[in-house]
Amino acid sequence: MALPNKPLGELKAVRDPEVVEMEVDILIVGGGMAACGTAFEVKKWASDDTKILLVDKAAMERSGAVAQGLSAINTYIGDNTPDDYTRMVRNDLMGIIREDLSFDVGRHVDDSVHLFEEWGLPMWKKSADGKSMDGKKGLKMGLLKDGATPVRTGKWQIMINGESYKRIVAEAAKKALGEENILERVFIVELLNDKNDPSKIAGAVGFSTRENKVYIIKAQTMMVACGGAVNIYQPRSVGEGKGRAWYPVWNAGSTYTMCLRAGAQLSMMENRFTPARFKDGYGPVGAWFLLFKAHLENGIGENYAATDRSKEELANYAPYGTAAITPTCLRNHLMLFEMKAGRGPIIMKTTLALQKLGETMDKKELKHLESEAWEDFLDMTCGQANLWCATNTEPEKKDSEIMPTEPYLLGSHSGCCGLWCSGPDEDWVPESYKWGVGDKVYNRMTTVPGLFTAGDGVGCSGHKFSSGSHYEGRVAAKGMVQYITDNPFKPELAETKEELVDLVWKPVRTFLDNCEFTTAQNLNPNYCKPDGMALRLMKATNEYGGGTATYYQTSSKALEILIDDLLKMMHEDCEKLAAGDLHELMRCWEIYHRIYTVEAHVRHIQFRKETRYPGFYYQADYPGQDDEEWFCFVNSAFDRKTNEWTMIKEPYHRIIPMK
Amino acid sequence: MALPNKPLGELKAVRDPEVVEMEVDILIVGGGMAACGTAFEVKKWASDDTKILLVDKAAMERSGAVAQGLSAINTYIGDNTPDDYTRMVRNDLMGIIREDLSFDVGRHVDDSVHLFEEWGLPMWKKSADGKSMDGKKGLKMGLLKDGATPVRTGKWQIMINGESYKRIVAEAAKKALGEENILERVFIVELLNDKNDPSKIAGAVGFSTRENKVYIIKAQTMMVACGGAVNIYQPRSVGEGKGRAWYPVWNAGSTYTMCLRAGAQLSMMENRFTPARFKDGYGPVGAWFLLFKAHLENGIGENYAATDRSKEELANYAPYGTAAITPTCLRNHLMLFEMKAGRGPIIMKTTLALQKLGETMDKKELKHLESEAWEDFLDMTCGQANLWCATNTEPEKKDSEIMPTEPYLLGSHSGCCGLWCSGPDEDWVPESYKWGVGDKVYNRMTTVPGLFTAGDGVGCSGHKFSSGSHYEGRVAAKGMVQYITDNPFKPELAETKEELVDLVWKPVRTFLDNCEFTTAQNLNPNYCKPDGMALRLMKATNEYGGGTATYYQTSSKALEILIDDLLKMMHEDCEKLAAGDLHELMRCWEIYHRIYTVEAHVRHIQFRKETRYPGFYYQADYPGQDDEEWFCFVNSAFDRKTNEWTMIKEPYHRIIPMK
Amino acid sequence: MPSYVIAEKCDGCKGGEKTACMYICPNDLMVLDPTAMKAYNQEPDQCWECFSCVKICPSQAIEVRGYSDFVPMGSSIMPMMGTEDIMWTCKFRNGVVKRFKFPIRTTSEGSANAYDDLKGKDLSSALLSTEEADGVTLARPLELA
Amino acid sequence: MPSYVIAEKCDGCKGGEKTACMYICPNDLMVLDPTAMKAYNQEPDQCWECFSCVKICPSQAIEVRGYSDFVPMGSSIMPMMGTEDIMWTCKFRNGVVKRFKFPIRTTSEGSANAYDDLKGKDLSSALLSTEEADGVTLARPLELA
Ligand SMILES: Cc1cc2c(cc1C)N(S(=O)(=O)O)[C@@H]1C(=O)NC(=O)N=C1N2C[C@H](O)[C@H](O)[C@H](O)COP(=O)(O)OP(=O)(O)OC[C@H]1O[C@@H](n2cnc3c(N)ncnc32)[C@H](O)[C@@H]1O
Ligand SMILES: Cc1cc2c(cc1C)N(S(=O)(=O)O)[C@@H]1C(=O)NC(=O)N=C1N2C[C@H](O)[C@H](O)[C@H](O)COP(=O)(O)OP(=O)(O)OC[C@H]1O[C@@H](n2cnc3c(N)ncnc32)[C@H](O)[C@@H]1O
Ligand SMILES: Nc1ncnc2c1ncn2[C@@H]1O[C@H](COP(=O)(O)O)[C@@H](O)[C@H]1O
Ligand SMILES: Nc1ncnc2c1ncn2[C@@H]1O[C@H](COP(=O)(O)O)[C@@H](O)[C@H]1O
Ligand SMILES: Nc1ncnc2c1ncn2[C@@H]1O[C@H](COP(=O)(O)O)[C@@H](O)[C@H]1O
Ligand code: SF4
Ligand code: SF4
Ligand code: SF4
Ligand code: SF4
Ligand code: NA
Repeated sequence: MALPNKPLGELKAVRDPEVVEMEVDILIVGGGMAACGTAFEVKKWASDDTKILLVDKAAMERSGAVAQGLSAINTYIGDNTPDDYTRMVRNDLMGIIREDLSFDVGRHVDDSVHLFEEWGLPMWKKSADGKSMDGKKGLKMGLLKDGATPVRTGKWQIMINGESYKRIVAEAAKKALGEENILERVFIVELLNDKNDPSKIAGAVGFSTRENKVYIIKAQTMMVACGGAVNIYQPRSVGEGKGRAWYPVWNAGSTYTMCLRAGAQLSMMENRFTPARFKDGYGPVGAWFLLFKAHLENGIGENYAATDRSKEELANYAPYGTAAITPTCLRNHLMLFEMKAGRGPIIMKTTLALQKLGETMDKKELKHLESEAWEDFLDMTCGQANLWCATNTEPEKKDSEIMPTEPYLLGSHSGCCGLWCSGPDEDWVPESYKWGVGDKVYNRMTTVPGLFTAGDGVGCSGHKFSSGSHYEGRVAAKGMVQYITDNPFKPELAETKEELVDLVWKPVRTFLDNCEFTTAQNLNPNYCKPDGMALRLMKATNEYGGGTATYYQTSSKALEILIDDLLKMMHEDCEKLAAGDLHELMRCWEIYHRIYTVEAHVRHIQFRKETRYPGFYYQADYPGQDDEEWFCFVNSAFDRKTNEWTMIKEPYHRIIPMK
Repeated sequence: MALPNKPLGELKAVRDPEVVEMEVDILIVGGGMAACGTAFEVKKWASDDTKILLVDKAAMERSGAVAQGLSAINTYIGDNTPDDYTRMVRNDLMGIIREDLSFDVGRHVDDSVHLFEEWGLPMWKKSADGKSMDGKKGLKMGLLKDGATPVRTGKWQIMINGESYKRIVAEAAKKALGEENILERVFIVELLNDKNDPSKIAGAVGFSTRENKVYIIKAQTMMVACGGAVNIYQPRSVGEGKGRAWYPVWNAGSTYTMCLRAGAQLSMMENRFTPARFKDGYGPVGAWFLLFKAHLENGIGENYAATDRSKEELANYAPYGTAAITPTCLRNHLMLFEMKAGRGPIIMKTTLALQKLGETMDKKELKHLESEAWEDFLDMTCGQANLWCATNTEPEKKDSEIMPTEPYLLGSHSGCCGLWCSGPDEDWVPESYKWGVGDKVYNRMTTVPGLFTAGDGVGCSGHKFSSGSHYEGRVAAKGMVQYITDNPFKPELAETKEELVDLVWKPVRTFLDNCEFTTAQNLNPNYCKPDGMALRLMKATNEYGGGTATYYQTSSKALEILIDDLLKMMHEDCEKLAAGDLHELMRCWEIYHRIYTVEAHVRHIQFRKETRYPGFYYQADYPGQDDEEWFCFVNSAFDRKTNEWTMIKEPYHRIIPMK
Repeated sequence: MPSYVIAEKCDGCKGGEKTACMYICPNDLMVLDPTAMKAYNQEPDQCWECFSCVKICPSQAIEVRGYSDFVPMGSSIMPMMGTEDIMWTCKFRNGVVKRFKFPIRTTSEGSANAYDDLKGKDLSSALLSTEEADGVTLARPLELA
Repeated sequence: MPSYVIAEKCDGCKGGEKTACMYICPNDLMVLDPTAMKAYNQEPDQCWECFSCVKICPSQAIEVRGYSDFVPMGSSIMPMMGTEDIMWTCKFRNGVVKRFKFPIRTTSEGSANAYDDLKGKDLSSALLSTEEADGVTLARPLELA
């Protein structure tokens, strides 16, 4: 249900918005891969009279990380075992994951992949003679569900023609939930606890980016899956190009901040994902490493990863560093070592890779190979394809530079920050990993009763990717229905309608109260605009929080300045954020969400006195891993009444044996 | 003669500008410290019928580096000798300077300082009992010229109350030259050679930033002193704050680019100045080190410069590193060493310094001390004072962070890039250091007959500062009069009026031809705006040219990419620069000037196969100094007809013995 | 590589209640100037170059140009959406042109099976609705640590 | 810390031929909106916070606020120019106020001696005009290498 589309620059924010009060049983916040899973699954379990609402800040057809498509599904178990999947995730994340959550993804994820194929997502297949067939031609090999063989890149990834991946998944989600139960272009600002039992979730407040309207929504239970956090560290392009991040710029840490402020515990927020990507265009590297078998060279032409010095360095991080597949962070670490020594730039030898693959191919196959190389980007990082065009780069003729990006916070890709969530209700899941209400267990419920999350929201269990996120949304749907079935209640809010409008609308009123004081609306001593605050945050993190400025190194002293000084003042100055229109109001709330998310991140780094992820970040005062002290989770909680943070060590339980 | 002041945003650029053709004998381009020296001096030597014109892109009263004032005159010889001054400059610049030029500054500079005082610049004095008196109270001690004692900070610097420094110097300059001989708000774009003898200078072309007017100015001789180059490397603040650089953002390398393109040789363009400054506010540190005797600590509270590891490191750069005063670049080098090791941030212990000074002071003296600390910034870097206020920093109570800035190119402060110029006509000056026409020698003439420069324009002789720049402008004035007296000729231009207008006005026409194609004037595939190009340049230099992104490290491979690839494409794309108004037209030409200046800089670094200035930049493939091969100047020339660069090794001649 | 709107081609989606580009942009960047009845990108430095607006515009009025701070000029990539395939035209700075066609969907638009009639049975089990319907047996760790 | 213009105070320099702020800005940032007859800073991210415009404005209509990307809010510094001195008022974020007064000039404006009547004599010498008039002897290196 898209709302009336009125131009923002024209439809200024007015002082007093319309207020819409709603009450539902189940609220779904977000419309990405995870939320689409929830939307698809929820009515299968809910009674017919259950009121369900999904709100997305954008249009589900193209919202979230998959807006431009994807060229692979990175998690498909197929002939592998969930056990091995869990081992892979564990090693990639330097030993510390919630094995229950990963195993749970592993045992369910293929069901979502099979649905995607049924809905129309083209999946590559192996022909009888072992050749790759694209998703259209491959159809004649039958469906994956029926035993057709996917085209594997690595052990876990399968190739797709995924330009319309999100459109397809959203179509099924919208149909299943019903358009009438969906509000697009509504941005949720804050989650609300129950008046009578403040430990419980009871509602959310937000506004429309199309109309001067505040939404106050009461709900018994809620799934919040607003993705990860991007544009929190200064990107390598700081002009127009700062819109070009690898992960979607529009995901602003809403998941983490909103759940945290509602009382939920975050976990492993010290983890970040600082992926190696094609420089500037941010094209993913997976297909190039795994499908095209390309290797990297440093600036003096060495295959540096194969040198003794690199091997010796990896040995310092055994057992992780010496595993068959080098963890993602350590791959970065080796790369950074070269760069710091002045042996950059790091070059992806696309030429050699394609040449080698081409040796056994005829002309038509070669043409197809070229097309695959382009599709990898055109299906998910169009801008990289244009950068190739702009620099006259035909990958078979000219190599490309690779570089670690600015850090992102996410829980579904190769990072694992997020909410501390219950695992499934199984006997093999340790007690401290599962909870609910009373003796009931609700899978993917956060530590706040009734508040669920999925995808990038669930911590300690990376490598779920698009398919795993969809699964998690689905299982959370079932959990929510269980929760309201077991614990029905009438949600009430502690805040009055006026208080909530005052909260949401404050930046608009600050603007209107002051904008006439100066002759230029962006230059005013009485308020700050969100774009300036966004740059202020990114400068602070870049310089003190282990951004690219320092090759990802931070220190106790730098963290102290960042947290006690810079972030503190940012929080204070956020009181003076100003919004002249509804789009800018969204930007105000996004930067507010980003600041809390960043604070959680750097407080976790500060608390964990080791460097668990060399290559993702370095804590100069505590280099290397300290398994004695820190082989555990770090959780954090925040009290929005007192503004106090609590840091918690959570013990680790091994479920799947080492191999 | 200020021009009619019409608002730019309103007065759009039109397709066909008015053309003003002028012919003068002597043209002065720029209106800063050096040009003010020229303007003051030139009529003292020129015959009364000599036509002289000065053009400044801004208003002389506040144009150039001294717009907001200065709090010290960094070069005043007083009781010292020019010989020792030359030694100081030589050691600070790692051994390689034009000793003739430095000695020449040393023997003349005080005359300019004495004029400044006569004109009204307040100079601090020592009272009879050795106390500091500010420039008003100090008046009763008499004038420096008459033997009064200045307040020295270091050996060479004297304290002033310099808020109106530039206004005072410009007042004398304007009076001496006559307002009718001055065009303000005219930006010079390109210098022109003589039609009949293309080795000579013969004119310049520019435009008004106030009216749609192109200026074509013929001249027999010319002094170009448009300052150094700023905003060529990405600054540490990339949002609004990129306007806050230490050196003046409006100096765009016009001096270097215009003279280079007219055929003049540049020298020591590999040198850059990467000063340590108060972080973000860019407050200078000189007074804090020399007057207040503050020291630095690293992030773990060590006076790192006093550690054995620092001393050992300095010993690697003997004799420069082991001199009594550590060269500026090596002071940075030690600081960077701490930062890279994660022992940042570097803290200036203002608290301890003021406390110590305060130990022997009464209340009034203490109040005065505080006031001095603030004046240092309020007189030349106001924004730093505001940053103190914004962060509640009272320097006696709270320390401040120090950090090396982005690199600047300049020849008058603690850097020494610039034009290769003739020295004075003295028997102690080696033959290869002095030239003119025939057997005449014209001091500060470039290698192009008739083309002079001064201040930031003169290479190989840093540490001239404001006073030395003024002197150089004066001596160039005399040189120009000598030149036209000895070699009178009638300048003719090879280019037609139309060709010159086409050149200057191209960005306007590109804009008008294409701007209606899209719905937003800054988003157009057919042209680029200068602000985007400026960021493109700064990203390229930052990442490949030894900017802050890499702790100032570059490598042969990175330079190759920067020069052969990125800069080449920038030159090509500059053909599509577009300007919608006159202000933007200036920005187009500024970025054009910056790109050539940067190209010279990085080509010099590439050519010089050593790291002459650790702490300013590092060439990873050639660490440390190689005095065998590289104890020489590097010069470069460019041919604007063929677009070819030539790199030249120029032998070093010692004049002043080592001590 | 922010999106730009070609003035002549944009008809403001014929003045309809919603314009396609505003509807789709995941970052809320496209807006309509109601006087000119033409759309524009209101915040180019937040454009992810996701091409959603380009692909949806009924008038092919939207294209993208490289980010001004790192992309050399003169190239372009332009998609043409079909119901089953997407066609890309990639123009290099040096004039080389490459065309690619990729499948996007193997079923017709709107036909995704939402399993509207599927109702789960055992709310307390760990099975998803389709897994339950398929009679899937839940995996458990082969071996415990 | 770009300059901003207080709407109520700016009178566009009374509509004179030139406004003081446009006249002075070394970076050509201040412009006049002739409809409103008020000035504004057209390119805040190129403002060097040199305070030239602030100091010259006859209506005290210009102030500066910290750069949005690194300066915490709430402080200000404001100069007041006299003929001999400048007075600064520095307001801290936390409310502390400090005032400073510094001399700027020891002679009256316009009185700088341009030595209009001084004419150099020996064009071929290395002496400046005032050095020549003072009978200065040129230094040469005390010792040569
Ligand atoms: C950006 C990106 C992502 C991937 C990849 C390449 C690229 C370029 N690669 S590769 O690199 O390996 O190539 C992958 C790949 O090929 N294969 C794969 O399976 N996954 C990949 N991902 C990862 C997956 O995309 C990712 O794991 C999932 O999308 C995560 O799903 P989810 O957790 O649901 O997040 P989302 O971004 O899809 O959705 C977020 C939603 O929240 C909305 N939202 C946000 N804030 C809100 C607020 N305050 N109020 C209301 N709504 C509010 C958004 O609009 C959106 O609907
Ligand atoms: C910016 C700055 C500079 C200094 C300092 C602090 C700060 C914050 N410090 S401390 O750090 O040590 O504190 C100094 C100090 O205290 N003491 C000192 O003596 N010198 C210091 N400097 C150095 C001196 O200022 C410097 O040496 C001289 O000013 C150099 O003189 P000159 O070379 O003339 O440059 P200029 O910037 O003054 O003038 C340039 C002129 O060119 C004009 N212009 C530029 N391009 C043009 C074009 N294309 N067409 C026409 N005109 C075109 C400009 O408008 C200007 O008039
Ligand atoms: N060099 C590599 N070795 C092993 N797996 C990789 C490598 N690069 C990427 N991957 C995996 O490939 C998938 C896509 O990665 P990316 O393209 O980097 O997002 C993820 O599952 C990665 O973990
Ligand atoms: N190839 C490499 N990649 C990453 N780190 C390395 C590598 N080789 C050495 N190191 C680390 O770099 C530091 C300095 O090593 P070295 O250069 O051997 O003195 C030590 O901490 C090493 O462990
Ligand atoms: N630590 C220091 N030791 C010696 N001289 C310095 C030091 N810092 C600054 N200076 C000199 O002080 C003057 C002003 O320096 P700055 O404030 O850095 O521009 C210049 O002449 C510098 O060379
Ligand atoms: S979708 Fe296309 S035609 Fe419609 S308003 Fe946007 S640009 Fe114009
Ligand atoms: S390309 Fe994507 S992010 Fe950019 S305006 Fe279009 S829809 Fe929005
Ligand atoms: S100088 Fe002051 S009064 Fe005059 S136009 Fe500028 S801001 Fe307005
Ligand atoms: S403070 Fe300086 S740079 Fe900024 S607008 Fe005023 S005069 Fe211009
Ligand atoms: Na970017």
